[in-house]
Amino acid sequence: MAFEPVVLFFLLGVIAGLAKSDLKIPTAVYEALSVYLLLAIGITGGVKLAESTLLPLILPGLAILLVGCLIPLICYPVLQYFGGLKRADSASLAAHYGSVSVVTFSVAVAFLAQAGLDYEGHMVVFLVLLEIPALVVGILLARAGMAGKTRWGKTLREVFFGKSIFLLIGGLIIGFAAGPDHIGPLEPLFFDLFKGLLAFFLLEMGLVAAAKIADFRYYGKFLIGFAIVMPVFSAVLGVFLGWGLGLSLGGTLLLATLYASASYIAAPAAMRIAVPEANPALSIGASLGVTFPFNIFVGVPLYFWMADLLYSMGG
Amino acid sequence: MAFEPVVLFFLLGVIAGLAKSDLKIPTAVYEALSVYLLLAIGITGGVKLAESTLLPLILPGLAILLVGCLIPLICYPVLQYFGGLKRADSASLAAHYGSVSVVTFSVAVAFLAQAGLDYEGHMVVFLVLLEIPALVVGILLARAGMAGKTRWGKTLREVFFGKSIFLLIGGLIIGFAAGPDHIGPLEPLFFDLFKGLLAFFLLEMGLVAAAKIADFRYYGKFLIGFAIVMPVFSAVLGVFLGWGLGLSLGGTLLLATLYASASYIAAPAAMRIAVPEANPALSIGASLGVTFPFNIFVGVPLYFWMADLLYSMGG
Amino acid sequence: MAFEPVVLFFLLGVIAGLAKSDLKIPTAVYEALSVYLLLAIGITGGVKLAESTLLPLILPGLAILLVGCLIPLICYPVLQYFGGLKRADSASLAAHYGSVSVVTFSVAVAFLAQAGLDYEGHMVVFLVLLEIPALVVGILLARAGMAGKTRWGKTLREVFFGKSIFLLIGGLIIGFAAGPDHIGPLEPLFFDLFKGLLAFFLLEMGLVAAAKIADFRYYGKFLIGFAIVMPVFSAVLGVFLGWGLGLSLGGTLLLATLYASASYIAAPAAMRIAVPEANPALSIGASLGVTFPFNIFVGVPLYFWMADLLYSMGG
Amino acid sequence: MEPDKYLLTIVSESILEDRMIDEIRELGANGYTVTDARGWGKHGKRRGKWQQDSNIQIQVVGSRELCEAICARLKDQYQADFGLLLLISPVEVKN
Amino acid sequence: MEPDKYLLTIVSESILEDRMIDEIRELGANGYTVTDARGWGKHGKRRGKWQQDSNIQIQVVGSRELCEAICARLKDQYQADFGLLLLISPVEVKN
Amino acid sequence: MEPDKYLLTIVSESILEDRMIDEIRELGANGYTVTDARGWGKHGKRRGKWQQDSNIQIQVVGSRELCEAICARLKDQYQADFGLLLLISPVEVKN
Ligand SMILES: Nc1ncnc2c1ncn2[C@@H]1O[C@H](COP(=O)(O)O)[C@@H](O)[C@H]1O
Ligand SMILES: Nc1ncnc2c1ncn2[C@@H]1O[C@H](COP(=O)(O)O)[C@@H](O)[C@H]1O
Ligand SMILES: Nc1ncnc2c1ncn2[C@@H]1O[C@H](COP(=O)(O)O)[C@@H](O)[C@H]1O
Ligand code: NA
Ligand code: NA
Ligand code: NA
Repeated sequence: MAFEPVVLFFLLGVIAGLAKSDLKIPTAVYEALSVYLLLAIGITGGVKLAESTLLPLILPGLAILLVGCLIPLICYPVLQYFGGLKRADSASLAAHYGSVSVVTFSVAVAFLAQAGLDYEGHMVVFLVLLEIPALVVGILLARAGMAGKTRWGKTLREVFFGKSIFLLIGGLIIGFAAGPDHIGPLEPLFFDLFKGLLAFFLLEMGLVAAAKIADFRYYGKFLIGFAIVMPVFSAVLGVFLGWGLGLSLGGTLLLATLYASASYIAAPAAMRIAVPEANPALSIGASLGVTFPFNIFVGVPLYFWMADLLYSMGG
Repeated sequence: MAFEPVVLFFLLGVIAGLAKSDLKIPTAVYEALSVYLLLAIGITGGVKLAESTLLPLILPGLAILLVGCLIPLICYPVLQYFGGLKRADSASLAAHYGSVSVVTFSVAVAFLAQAGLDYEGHMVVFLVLLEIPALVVGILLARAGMAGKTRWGKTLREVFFGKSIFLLIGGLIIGFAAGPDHIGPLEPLFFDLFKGLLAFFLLEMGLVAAAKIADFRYYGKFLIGFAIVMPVFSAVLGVFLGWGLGLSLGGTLLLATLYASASYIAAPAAMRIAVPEANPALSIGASLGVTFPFNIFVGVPLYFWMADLLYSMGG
Repeated sequence: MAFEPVVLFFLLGVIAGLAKSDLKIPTAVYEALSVYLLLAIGITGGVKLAESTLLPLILPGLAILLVGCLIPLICYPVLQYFGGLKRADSASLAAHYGSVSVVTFSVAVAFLAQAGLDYEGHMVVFLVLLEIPALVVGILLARAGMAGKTRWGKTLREVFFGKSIFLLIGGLIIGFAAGPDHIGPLEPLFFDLFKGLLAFFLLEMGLVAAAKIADFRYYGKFLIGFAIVMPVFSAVLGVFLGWGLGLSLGGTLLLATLYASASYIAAPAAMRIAVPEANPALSIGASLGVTFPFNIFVGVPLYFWMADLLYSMGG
Repeated sequence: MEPDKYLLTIVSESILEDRMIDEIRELGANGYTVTDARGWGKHGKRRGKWQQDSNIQIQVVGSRELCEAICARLKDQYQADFGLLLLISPVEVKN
Repeated sequence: MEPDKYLLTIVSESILEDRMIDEIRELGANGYTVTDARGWGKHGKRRGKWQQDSNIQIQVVGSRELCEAICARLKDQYQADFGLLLLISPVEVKN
Repeated sequence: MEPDKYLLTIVSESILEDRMIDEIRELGANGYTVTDARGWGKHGKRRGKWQQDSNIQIQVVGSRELCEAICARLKDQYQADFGLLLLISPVEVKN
């Protein structure tokens, strides 16, 4: 199985954070790197898109989106009835787990590169598309049956012009417009350095996540269980769907990872505006403190193993 | 005609800024990238200089400087008599338009690379030289006939040790000292990544410029017209002078772009110290909000077309 | 002799600082680059280690450490009796000069690359190991015969989880774990850009050091003399030891440089916690304002010349 | 040297910067100053590592009424769901 | 709108941030706000260029006793060896 | 615990930092603290995106006379052409 050294940087960051090391990565660098990663993922996808035909993607795309909307709808009742969480918190968590994590996706892409497997370029388009419906579903769940003070205008602007979606779409368009012919001079920054800068970013994420991991006993057993079981469940959906749609093995891993990952950039920002009464510590704690580390250390290899099994059995 | 994807990053930044996206590029990164660009331009020029002979450059250099001093002297009366601007503001704007923009120059360099054309290395020397006389002329214009409280000492230090000039000259010297033989290990950072980091910087500039572009209606028709017509006029001077001096087509494009571009780093800093009574919003608004976007989207291709025309006719 | 252009960036920074240029490299970038350099040095060493056998290194390693402990023990009485410094200040300075400077080491590595010479990968391990004993010796010297209020717990955590040691060890482990087989995708960032980013970092260090260099007259003749003579003395020890242990010429230069260099990241942080009554201006002034510039401009070439002489005579 | 000016200091979450500033201007302030901060309070630790986890400190100098009006508005809008601290103290404006 | 609250402002060296905050919480504060700063005083110029050379400003709002207790503790612990400035002024807390 | 100290708070443009500090030291202050800021006032919005567009906040603790002298000097030198806010309030210095 492919061993991917970038995850070790996350571990290093977590250890530094837990040991209260004076290691600090300045906020400015953290933010610049997140802009970089979003742009680089978008551009890579755009260049790949420029080489493929879009029309045959519409039907499978719809199926992928549909399952993407299903996930928060499954999360919500589970959280509210089994976990006993408040309506707003359940809805916010559902949105986080329905939405996706760009860095988890990047780790899966790095994993595929290490394993020498290719994937469909339009997976990045789904990365973008999957961010949105889950947030909308989450907001609707929180607001259903309430005095309608939802700030839809602000919220939708927050979503579409929030930096995640905005940079992914912007990168996609630039990559698509430049195409393989004109992208050359941008390659050293956006392609060659991708792995290294992802490693650096994971170091920072480890430092940030350490605080959440340390708070972990306060989350309660239910939430921790949810933050581990739900991703695996979603990944199973993704593996079967990807296989059913005839994606490549690499593409199926990415789809499973998208479903399994939980947002900790776009969703928190959108939920804080749209559902301010939800407690942000809960959802960021679960997604960044439990699900993210689980996914990069255990999840991605596990989902790959599941997909590989299905592909070798199912032909 | 060559299509240069880096300008799309500027557009992305402007859109994000106008849409009030939460996309922010931290100040620290903005400043580090501007240091990088200045150094990289200087080093590139220095390495090219190390391969050429300097003596035959003195006469054409003088001609180029002379025209460079002429531009603010033309701007000033236009601004004062036709635009009805105050003395200090006219002088400050004249200094901005006489001075040059390193990022506009960089976009033109990227444009040439995309088009596969070479240029004279010593153009970077002119980039440095042209920053200075326009600032001095601007200050003299502002101070002429006034109680002589000009802080020449402070101002000249501000100009020569201001980061633009200082880094360009420093880079030139380092590049010249290292020469093609020793520059090798610095190439991955200063050459290979140049385009990518310029793209990143343009994204940030778009965010900054968005605010100036939004204020645009307050500038008045005259100033907007000036910020578009003046660059084209200066570029025409540059095209003819470059052609007359026997520069290559690429060199002529760069000269035209230098004349056409307006400073928004060196000049604002120097003018704020030397002519504090000038309103900085006016000159930064015109140079960053109007002239810069005009130059990178319309100007550079236009000046190239003009130069190409002249060379194919006259050449 | 090899000419290494990166040191010119330091000079540029010093000039900018002394001339009060408005050139500023944001703190955030300075800190991110120092994290990068520490990681990159660690990873490079780790990859080299993965290719060598460790067992035969134990005995020479012990010898190198022993001499490393000797250096602060020599510094301390010299500073206290000849320099007339207070106990705490003598101990703190001894710790700084016994410890090592990663950037000086990096400049020596760059120097070797320029000269086309190889070195033993495990030198990086010594870089890590040598940081520690000098700090411990320094603290013991400061505390000997005092009411034992040493915060050993805090201090040791400060040392081991202080960012220098922590990142070097972390990088070593990651590089070792990845080995030459899996390091490929990280190479563009951690290997190819090393020289360029070191140059950038040296520019910043020049700006920081300028302030210390300007304070230089306040240090007194003794301290300045110490800050120049002590490194040369330590380097002589290193040259003979390296030669005695049968290191390559490159390895011996690195060992001499390690001994000669004085810490200005790890030691100041550790001493401020463990020996707060020592005046930090004194030790940072000497190590950053005098020894560091001396080492990179004069020391490294001098130590190389000494080593080369010994090897050509003795070898 | 106007008499009876007050300094209102607001500490709250960074994501609210634009919204709060709009409200402050709406209520008639003729200036404000913002600095980045981090902290801890009833809503937990805010480490300042990223925008979601950072505070800002907004200072407004104005009349007693203005400061009270801003406090009332911000309290009503944000107190329930966001970290918020509102302080008033008298100052002399010297220009 | 509690009466008799005070604002304690501490300016000291960045490396002391974690330690001071532990002590402030220990003494019973129910919140604090930190901003990055640079400056100059009896201990020389602190340019804010790197952590060793930077200051922080910690603000705590609380009762007179709390502020005095924090001052006493910090003065005792750090005054001798570190840069330190301690200021107290009255404030009205509006939420 | 000296009596009758005042805190002078200056908000102005970042490019003036070095100049103002020279003048503050010249007038006899024995310390100052600087933080980065952004803001809006009579001279328009200063977004803090780059040095040209940023503010600084300088704080000086000293006697009434010192604070007044600094205010007078800065007002005379910079009020006409630069963004400037000058505030004075009493503080207790506890160390
Ligand atoms: N007692 C206090 N002293 C100083 N700052 C405080 C205090 N309480 C709260 N804050 C600041 O106000 C922010 C929000 O407060 P809270 O709503 O209590 O979480 C905190 O993150 C702190 O930065
Ligand atoms: N008179 C003062 N006014 C404002 N800030 C001061 C003053 N004295 C000291 N400081 C701040 O407190 C820090 C430590 O002070 P000191 O212990 O005097 O070096 C300095 O670096 C300044 O940031
Ligand atoms: N009323 C106010 N309250 C708080 N800060 C202000 C106020 N007026 C001005 N400022 C600050 O002082 C700077 C310069 O003010 P001005 O000269 O009015 O442009 C502004 O950019 C603000 O940061
Ligand atoms: Na998901
Ligand atoms: Na020009
Ligand atoms: Na040493």
